[in-house]
Amino acid sequence: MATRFAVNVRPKDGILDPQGRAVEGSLGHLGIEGVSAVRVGRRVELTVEAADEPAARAVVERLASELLSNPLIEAYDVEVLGAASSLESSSAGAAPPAAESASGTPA
Amino acid sequence: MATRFAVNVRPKDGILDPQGRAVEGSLGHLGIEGVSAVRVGRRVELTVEAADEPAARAVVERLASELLSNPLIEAYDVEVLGAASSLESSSAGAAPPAAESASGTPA
Amino acid sequence: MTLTAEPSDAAEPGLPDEPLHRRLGVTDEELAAIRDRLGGRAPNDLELAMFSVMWSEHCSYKSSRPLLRTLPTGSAADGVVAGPGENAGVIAIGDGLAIAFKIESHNHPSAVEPTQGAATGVGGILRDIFTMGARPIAVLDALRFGDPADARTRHLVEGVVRGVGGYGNCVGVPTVGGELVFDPSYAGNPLVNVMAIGLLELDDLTLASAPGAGNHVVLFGSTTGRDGIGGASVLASATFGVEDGSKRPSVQVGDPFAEKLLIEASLELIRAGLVAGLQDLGAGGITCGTSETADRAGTGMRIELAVIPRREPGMDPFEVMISESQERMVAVVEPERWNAVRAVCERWGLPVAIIGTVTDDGDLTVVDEDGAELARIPASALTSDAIVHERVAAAPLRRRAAPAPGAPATASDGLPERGMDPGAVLTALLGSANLSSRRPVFEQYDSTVQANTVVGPGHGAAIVRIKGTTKALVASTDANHAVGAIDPWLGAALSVAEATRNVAITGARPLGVTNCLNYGDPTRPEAFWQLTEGVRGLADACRALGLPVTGGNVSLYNESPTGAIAPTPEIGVVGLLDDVATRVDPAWQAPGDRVILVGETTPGLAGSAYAELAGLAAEDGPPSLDLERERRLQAFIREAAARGLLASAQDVSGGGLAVTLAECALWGDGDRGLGARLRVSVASSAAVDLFGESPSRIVVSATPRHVAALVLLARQHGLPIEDLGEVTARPDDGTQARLAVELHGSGATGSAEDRGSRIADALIVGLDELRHAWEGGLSRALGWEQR
Amino acid sequence: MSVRIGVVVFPGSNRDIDAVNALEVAGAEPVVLWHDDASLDGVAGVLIPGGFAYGDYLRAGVIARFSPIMRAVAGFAAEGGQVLGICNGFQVLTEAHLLPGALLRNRGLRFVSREVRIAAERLDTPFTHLLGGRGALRMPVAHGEGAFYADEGTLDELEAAGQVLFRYVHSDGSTAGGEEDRANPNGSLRAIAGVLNAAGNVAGLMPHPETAVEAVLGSADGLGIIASFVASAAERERSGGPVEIGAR
Ligand SMILES: Nc1ncnc2c1ncn2[C@@H]1O[C@H](COP(=O)(O)OP(=O)(O)O)[C@@H](O)[C@H]1O
Ligand SMILES: [Mg+2]
Repeated sequence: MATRFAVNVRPKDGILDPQGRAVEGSLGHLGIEGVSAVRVGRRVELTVEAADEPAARAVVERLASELLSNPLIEAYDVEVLGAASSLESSSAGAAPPAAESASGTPA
Repeated sequence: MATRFAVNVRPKDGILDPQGRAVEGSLGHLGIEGVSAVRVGRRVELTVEAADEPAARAVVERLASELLSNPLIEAYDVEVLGAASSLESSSAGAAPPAAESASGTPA
Repeated sequence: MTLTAEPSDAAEPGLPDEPLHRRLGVTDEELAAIRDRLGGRAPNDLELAMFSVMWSEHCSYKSSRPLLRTLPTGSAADGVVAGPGENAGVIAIGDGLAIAFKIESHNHPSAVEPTQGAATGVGGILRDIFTMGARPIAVLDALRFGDPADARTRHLVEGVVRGVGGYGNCVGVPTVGGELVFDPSYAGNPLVNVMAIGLLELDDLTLASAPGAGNHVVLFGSTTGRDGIGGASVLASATFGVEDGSKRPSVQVGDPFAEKLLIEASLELIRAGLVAGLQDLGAGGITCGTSETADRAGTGMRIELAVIPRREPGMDPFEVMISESQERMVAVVEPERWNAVRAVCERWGLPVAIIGTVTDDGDLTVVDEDGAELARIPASALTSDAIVHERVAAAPLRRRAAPAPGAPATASDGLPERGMDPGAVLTALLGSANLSSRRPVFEQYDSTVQANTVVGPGHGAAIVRIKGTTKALVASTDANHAVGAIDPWLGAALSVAEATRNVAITGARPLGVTNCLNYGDPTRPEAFWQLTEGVRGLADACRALGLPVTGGNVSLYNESPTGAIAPTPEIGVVGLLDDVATRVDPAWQAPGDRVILVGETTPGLAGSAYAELAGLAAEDGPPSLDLERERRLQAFIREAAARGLLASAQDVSGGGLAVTLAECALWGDGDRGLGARLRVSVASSAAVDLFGESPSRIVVSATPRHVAALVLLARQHGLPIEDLGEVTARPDDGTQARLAVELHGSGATGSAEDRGSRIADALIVGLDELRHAWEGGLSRALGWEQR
Repeated sequence: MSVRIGVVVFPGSNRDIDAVNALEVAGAEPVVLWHDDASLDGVAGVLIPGGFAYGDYLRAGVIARFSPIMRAVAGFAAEGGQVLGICNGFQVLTEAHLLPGALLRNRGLRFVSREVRIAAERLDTPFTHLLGGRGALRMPVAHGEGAFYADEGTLDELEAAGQVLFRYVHSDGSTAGGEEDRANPNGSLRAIAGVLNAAGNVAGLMPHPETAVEAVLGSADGLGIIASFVASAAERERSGGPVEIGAR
């Protein structure tokens, strides 16, 4: 069974986010108002082939905590995007709407 | 009314994603199997203060297409994360669960 | 076979209901020529697509080839080992070593997507270098944009600099120099020219040819995707139209990490003697790489389309054959070496596949899985026998005035007329977008990796030592567009003179010239005349200075709805210092040293930075150039350096003598700054003497005991020489050092009394003011945060 | 016989060239260690050079951390072997948890390549004992992710434990300020340019001492660091175990 996941990684609270600050700084030039608290992180989408969803999720959690995020400075959450045939997903462009989402912070 | 959004930006179909490729290449070292079609993008979370949700969404769409993504090589979608008091959201660490999600590709 | 997906849904210049060839940018005349080369047969769609990229201006040089034949290309006596036509020029430098160097443009891709356009430009030129068997050791980037206050320009500058840095930094080749120039003519069409230099052992010299029928054709590096389909034909050969914003061809994305692996794998293959020929894939993709190597060797190739590793499913044959996916190489491999080749590529984690065979029939043949022929074209028809167009050249009826945007037209000696303080003019020039320090840009480039950089960006020509020897390479890029807009012959000749002079003032001997000719639409007679004149200027200057042109690149159609760019012959020069310890620095070294001007100041302010700032008289022209005098000047400076007579040397260029003196002062004593007390004799006007940019002049400094020898040496070379005064110590009272230049002579006071009274008779300015202007000028112009 | 020092090469390493040169200048014999090998080939010390291991994709140093060679390096470090990480090598060591803290995007968000000055906080470590003083050392930086970060508590602990090895300084030797100070090129907290592990045998720094080892390259100030490292690795090899250098 192939499932497509997204891992959202963001700077932890209290960690300065210069990219977010840069976005906020350029809002003026664009004439945009009312935007605040911009945080820039990463989003990694991937397809996992596993026996069942819990098994797939375990793989994603491991990847997210060991590779995709640095627990010292980043927090992450995992979204299930839905079932995916691996072939289809390899050219997945726009993500299917989020089907489910769960937050997690690495231990 | 303050709403928190997320903008997910990813490499367009067919556009080389060197990061995704590098992650796939490293999975062997981690002893992880069954993961494929890794695409690495950005996720920008932000709070928008506007009269109503459509107005807020319009702001986010503009930001996403003009500043946060490069329409030549990237696609994006916008997620509504929920209502946010600007104060609260400014220290938002883990995202609230996705309340709604919609896809969009820049014109 | 049909073209189901359009080569780029956008890229076709014509309307959708036009015949395919026109939509691919192939004219009716060219189609007839294609039939000729196919023995009267019409090309099928795949063949037409292959011709369309290979007969693009970018790949075929169809407008410029006859002109380029007039350039002096040197001989073995000049050390030239490989000249134009190879991926890069190669010149021997002794000790069994040689350098490979070349400059190339990526203008149009950078206009569309600045970061990726510039990045892939760096990637492309690096591949040209290591394909020859050379390890890339230096990059220089010559960049030109429109008004820095313009939001679009700022976006382009930001992106291009990020692209150059992002790629060069990651592959680990230091970016040691370049140029950054703003001029309104580049507003719709920025120029991104990148030069790379590599070092090789002569034994490793590898040519891009495909000898030996029966050998494998091997593709390694990245997989092939749909990116950059039609890039060559579309981007490099079509003038930018207004509607291009919506009709964009696919953008190529660079992967510097893959390039780094490609460098290491390629050099390993070459050193182990595993490849019979090697070619990088750039514009024209697999079609170009295979047809060029086959044609050079007089062989043919049979390519099996189905085995080419792809990034995406469902690609059409033409997409595979003309894709410009980056970071790929084609190697010709003897069958018994295949296993070793595969092992090297796999060790570096690079996909590798045999995609075909070298044949002896002279044709490039493409077959599908079942062996059915999809295309068969004589390799020469795609390359050496591609069409050549005889374009029409016509000089404009009226000579253009120098572009002096927004400036009032006043007399050329406007400075004394308007009672301007020359110190204020100098401060304004040093703080201007074009003459201020480029530090905010080059600090984004790793300039020290590889541990060879003796002088990085910022202080004149770059110097890179050759490890294990006492030698060093000296490199500079220059182009004088402002004079070129008025007189394209002169602009090109001045560019060569300045680039070589920048190298010579370090004491180095220039070895050879590479060039990137950036011009407008060659089907426009005036633009083609500019190109013709530019090539003539390049050839004349190189002949006069005794230098071979070993390679280069032509970029035409640099036009936008707002007009054509100023003709921009970007010149790259590499020189050799036999002993790096003898190099001469531009900075003043010690108080008490004499400051000496060598060379003659001649009138003409058109095309100068001063004219742009202060305006100029309508009748004023650019300064003249005497190539024979330039040759003598460079011989003089090399001899003075070799005899150890010089404490410093800096040439007079943008901003004139005053700016040169300010640079020597600011960089003095390890950038702490040294002042000077000087007297300059003014012949006709203070503006000409202080800010004129007449060429063939150098400011040197020397300890007093070497002055007599320098004077004698200058006389022997038939050069005027003037002792201007001395470098001064920093005041002990903690006040700032000053640059003080007193003006004397007939021109200093003028003929009319009332005029004389208004003439500032001295330029006196503190180095702190100058440094503030110079250091912050670029950030202010671009609206960057200063740090 | 000169001491053999390993230089780890990941796909994408590029200052391995500089590291090899510096080790030769310092009289050592550089031994290239390939990322995919699990053996250190009996070297006396390990240098992890700069560059963009695995393209620095995702986060600088993170993918490299999982290479087979890094298991061997961790084992070597656990036995007290000297490991020096420079620039990307420093990032790899923090990702591998062999050094404390993390290296964030430069606060200015731009890659920074320029000459900086650093000063050693301690002269009694395997990486600094031959420096002979705490004066400012000139050497280049060239990185995009070099802002040293740890939470305030950790920073206090590092300082108290003497684990802050180098700080960015002005030309007069005074410590650089925060991100607004040009002397601190990346906005590192407390101007920290390099740190030591608790045991004192693993060090990392962002600037490039290995590129500043010959006067012709503009500065030879980095040689003291490289030479200290080489000498202490040789000493450890000779004595067959961990060495105490100087006294705390
Ligand atoms: N885009 C750039 N990239 C790197 N270095 C640059 C760039 N632009 C200018 N420089 C460097 O800044 C210095 C000043 O440039 P320029 O005025 O063109 O030099 P010169 O007067 O010596 O020809 C030179 O050392 C040059 O190499
Ligand atoms: Mg110049």
